[in-house]
Amino acid sequence: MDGQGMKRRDFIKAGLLTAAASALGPGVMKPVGLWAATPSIKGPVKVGYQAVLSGTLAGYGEFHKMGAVMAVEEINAAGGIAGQKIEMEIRDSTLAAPTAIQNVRYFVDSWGADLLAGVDSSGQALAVAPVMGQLDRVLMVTHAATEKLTEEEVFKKGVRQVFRICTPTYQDGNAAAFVAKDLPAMSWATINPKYEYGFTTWNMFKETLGKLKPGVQFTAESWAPFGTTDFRPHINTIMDAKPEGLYSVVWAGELITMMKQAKQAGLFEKIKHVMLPVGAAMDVLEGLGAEMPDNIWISGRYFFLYPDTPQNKDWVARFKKRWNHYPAYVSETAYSTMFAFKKAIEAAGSKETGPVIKALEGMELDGPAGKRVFRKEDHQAMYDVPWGLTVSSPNYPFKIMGKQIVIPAKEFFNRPPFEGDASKPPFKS
Amino acid sequence: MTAPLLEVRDLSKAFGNVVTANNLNLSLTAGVLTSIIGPNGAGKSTLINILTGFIPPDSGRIIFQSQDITYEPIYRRVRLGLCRSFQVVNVFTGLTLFENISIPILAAHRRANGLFSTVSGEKAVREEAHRILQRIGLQEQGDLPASALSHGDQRVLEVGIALAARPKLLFLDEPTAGMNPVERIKILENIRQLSQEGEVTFVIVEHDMDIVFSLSERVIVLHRGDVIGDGPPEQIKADPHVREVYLGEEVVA
Amino acid sequence: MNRSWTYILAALGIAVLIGIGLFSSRFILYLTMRVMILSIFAMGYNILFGRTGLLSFGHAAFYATGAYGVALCTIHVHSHPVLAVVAGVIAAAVMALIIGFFCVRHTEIYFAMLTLAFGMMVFSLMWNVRGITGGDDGLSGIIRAPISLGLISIPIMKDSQYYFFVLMFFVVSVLLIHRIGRSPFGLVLASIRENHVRTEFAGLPVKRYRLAAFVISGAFAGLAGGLAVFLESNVTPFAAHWSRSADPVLVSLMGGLQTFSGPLVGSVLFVVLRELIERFTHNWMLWFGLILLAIIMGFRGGIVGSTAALLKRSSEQG
Amino acid sequence: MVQSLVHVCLAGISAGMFIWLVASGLTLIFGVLRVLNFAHGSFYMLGAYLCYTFLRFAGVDFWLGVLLGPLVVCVVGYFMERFLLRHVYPLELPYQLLLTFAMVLIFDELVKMIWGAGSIGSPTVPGLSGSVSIAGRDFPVYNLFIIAVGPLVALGLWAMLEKMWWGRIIRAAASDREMAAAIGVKVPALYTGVFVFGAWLSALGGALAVPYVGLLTTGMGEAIIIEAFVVVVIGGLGSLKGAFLGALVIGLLTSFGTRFIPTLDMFLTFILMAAVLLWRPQGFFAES
Repeated sequence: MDGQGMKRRDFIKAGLLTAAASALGPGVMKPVGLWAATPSIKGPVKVGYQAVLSGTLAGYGEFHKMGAVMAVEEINAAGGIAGQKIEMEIRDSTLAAPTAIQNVRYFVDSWGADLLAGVDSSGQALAVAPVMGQLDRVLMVTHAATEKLTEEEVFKKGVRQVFRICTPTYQDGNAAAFVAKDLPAMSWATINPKYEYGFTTWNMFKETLGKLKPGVQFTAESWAPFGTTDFRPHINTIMDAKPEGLYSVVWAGELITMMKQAKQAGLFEKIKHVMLPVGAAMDVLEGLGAEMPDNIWISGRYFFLYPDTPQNKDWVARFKKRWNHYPAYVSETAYSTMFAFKKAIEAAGSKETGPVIKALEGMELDGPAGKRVFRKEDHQAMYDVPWGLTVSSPNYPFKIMGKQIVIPAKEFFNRPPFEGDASKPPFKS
Repeated sequence: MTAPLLEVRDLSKAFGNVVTANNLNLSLTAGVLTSIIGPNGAGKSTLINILTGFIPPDSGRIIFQSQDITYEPIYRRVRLGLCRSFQVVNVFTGLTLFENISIPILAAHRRANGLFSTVSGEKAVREEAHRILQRIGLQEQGDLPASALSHGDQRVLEVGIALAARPKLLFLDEPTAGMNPVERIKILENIRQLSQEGEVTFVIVEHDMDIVFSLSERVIVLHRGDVIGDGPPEQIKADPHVREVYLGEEVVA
Repeated sequence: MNRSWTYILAALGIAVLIGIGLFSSRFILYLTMRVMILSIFAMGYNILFGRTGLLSFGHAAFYATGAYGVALCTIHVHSHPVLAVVAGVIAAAVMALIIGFFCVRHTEIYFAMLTLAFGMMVFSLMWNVRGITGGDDGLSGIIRAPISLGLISIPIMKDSQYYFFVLMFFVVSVLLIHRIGRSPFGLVLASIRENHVRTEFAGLPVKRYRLAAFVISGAFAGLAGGLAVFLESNVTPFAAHWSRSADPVLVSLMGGLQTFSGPLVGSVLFVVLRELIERFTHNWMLWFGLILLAIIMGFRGGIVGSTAALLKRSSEQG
Repeated sequence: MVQSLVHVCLAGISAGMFIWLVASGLTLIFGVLRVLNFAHGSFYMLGAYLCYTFLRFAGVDFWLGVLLGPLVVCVVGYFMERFLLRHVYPLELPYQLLLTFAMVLIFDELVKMIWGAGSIGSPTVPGLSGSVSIAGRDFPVYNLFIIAVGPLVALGLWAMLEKMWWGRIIRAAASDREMAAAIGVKVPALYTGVFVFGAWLSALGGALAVPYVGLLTTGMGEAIIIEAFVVVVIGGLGSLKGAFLGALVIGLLTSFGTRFIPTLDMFLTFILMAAVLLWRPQGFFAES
């Protein structure tokens, strides 16, 4: 339970493992691959990671940490990146933009980071992006979802240093619309966060669903400010409007609260189709436990039961063993980030920013979440995350994603040049 | 000497059922050292508070030097020359004596708004502050904080601050309360002298009848918001009505 | 302190700051800029807090107004940085004038609560007027254009260049605030803190002086916010949140309320301590809280005040 | 429409009564000690976490948890007053605020270290977990319970302050502490007592919040403290009656605001707060 103590111990353990590996000598751990021929990487690969570790969302930071630490341990135990160990430092990003900026500046200018990762809030991601251009280091965003980051900062303004490994708002807005078009609901309402994330996703959902299913109506909107603990007034607004479907990207603790209060008000008996784009987050599923109703549409940036591959199953098992937890989506994105760095550096034969960017652009990465491709134009990782219906399972003390629908990322991710209708789904081809 | 310095017309003030000024009519003449007396709760302090703008009256008019000041804010009355001291010590304890005195002088010279000039650069203000400190006998302590003074000296300073505002009419609310005899003599001597110089007209609220009758040229007696006596000290001493409600109880000796 | 010593210390301080600007690493530059910006905020704030004795919980509103002023001016009007900073300061001062007009009617806790309420209104406004402020995403990518002075133009794009831009405003602010402290106006503010009734009876309109102090401190807050926008190249509504208003309070109290250099020292402590604590623990709030406690319980006059008292005592004994 | 109005009202009243639980302790402490306690939200948070812990790990009944959790917080409150706060009473207002602010940081971090950073979904209360249909829409029984508890606490406080001898002492000390000391009241002990009692009220609010909010998070204290400040201010800084009505007004305002003028949300609350401070600083409901 003590986050700090846990972390320190783990680093010691990781150190012992790698020490043991190197003690076996070069005869056993023989370097292979591209980097063996060109050992142009000097010194350890230093990764600066920041996530929110204080305040109401601190739990997300812990999940980030688990994934990142585990990846570092595994990579170092297996010989590191191009023979060099990863060194990682984690800092509290809070939710304030100036803190995020100070962190990246500290990582690069003081600590000497080669690569950066993390960032939870969209505001922070947008604030940090221009700084990354100035500092000239690669930043892999593992949680912030705003499409503006990749569409505007990377694609339009040309901040090539920024990449994103998690799904953006397309998953929450566009993909939800693809699922909703096949549901028998003709009127939709929302309780969404009263900030950009809430506004954009709802607009995206409305726009895309409107195109996919002409005649569908959007009857009510209720905007919940950040930090809402009492959703009853919002629930009243929605129930007064009597929609057939409810859409909500309220997330984390607030989603737990909202679901409980909606259940008390009998909302799920009146509204049959409920879509929660970030409902498949582990903190939400575990926090709600049996109180999560069945047959709610949920999704996320990754769900630990998808894809049904040996690689994913093995990882989830290792993760469970290591942390006594199922991996949250930020754990997966943090974990895969380290492997993306590894693959890119080894391909580039360098940890310099320029070559690493080149290597990352268009790179394929196999991770627990399946195959990702970093789209060259906007540096957005393309990968599939399912939408599914909640269902009880004897194997888990919480509801899981039952019936799953996978909409391929290329069908609903906005496309370059991110202008006009042609850039938005549905696409002809 | 034609128009009175201060004129009060039909002034009324009540707090709930307690009437502290009941259709008061008064006029104060320049140069006449006046005392206001009355038993506790007679409305002396309230009257000063109303006249100096601390409390608004319920009705009535206050005319100072032919100018209606009934609804003027405090600072503007002070600038016109209507000033007061307080019953309890009311100085700037954290500031030096020199600064204490400088503040009303800066106000009087209209030099208090300077953002980028320095206080020490205001030569005229500095000189005047030193003159007043000398006058009240505290020039030696000019650079000490007021909190370092004895209680009596703080009262003296209080009067000094009031004087520094260049008043034409100065209300002193129990100026000698809490002073030892030496300090008392010093302050009274000061008042007498200043009054004789004629620049400041004093109105004193006092309990000590020795002071009242030895110092003042005119005595006003208040009782429950009414003026029940007004005249030279001898006349007041002799007034049977005043003796009955007031003097009878206290100045038997 | 002796006057010549003050000059020597000030000269030394400026020399050190110039030295940092010329020779130190980019991160030290950045931190020093943060310290200077926070100092401007806190020293300006202290005109109201330490000097006039009014505890405001809403100064983040002016910080943010200055910040948005600079950002909007750069984006929509003209990218000249000096012009933008001036626009930001004016915007903050006007905002302070409007809010101050209502707030100076009260003192103490009522004043504090009133400023809190108005500050949060501004926060809410900035959050909700998305078309102008960009909502919670804020405005980002604000570019530092070169300062054009007719024929020549001075670039401030790099941190090492922008540093001197900040340093210039910092030195000017310190001088101005120092000067205000010794001015008749400053003395009147101190007299209001000591005894506002007496001040009124000294012939001075207390509320008007309070309002003036409020506006001046608000303008400095706006300057700080504006400089921060160029440093971070973005602004979000969180800049107006009440928790940001707590920063200058903490800084002033840490350094020492009634001393001129208190907020300066407090700013250094605030930024450097936080940075150092974060290097060895993720539980920085715990340590920061404990240090605050130690300062309140052990150094009641703030670091500067207590040290000065200590020096004085030891010199008297010695 | 009737259904809608009824439920908007109900939501507002239960929210108001809920805030009242927290604001009552804050008001009491301010009224007597003249200290605005930022850490009051931390007591609320501690009350919630402790109650949850008793429920979850000691396996006690919810009601026992509601009893025990706040009692532990009383001990915390005792130490805070006795060894920290007492030393800053002679200092100015900002120092008191700063001290309680420092405590907020410390408590937040301690909670994170003890219970972990993640938010915890809380269990339901047996017996009060269902809903009843009011005007054709379900309303949780637990909220009805909160609506009942609010006035009960108010009544208890009123009885204590008006009818009991030590209540009268508290009132005497609130109006004039020198006078109280002069007539032989042990003011320091009284202060400790009031502070501990205020802490208990806040922790009780926290314990009852466990099923009400349905979630425990570090930082839950900050979310509620500003709202409680607003209530205390609207009530007239130190008036319990005012705070009670103020809480009701804020609850209803938020509920109606969300339903009918959603763009304004917290803007409304702070406008009301400023208006009260400007025109009726003695409190919205004070007889002038």
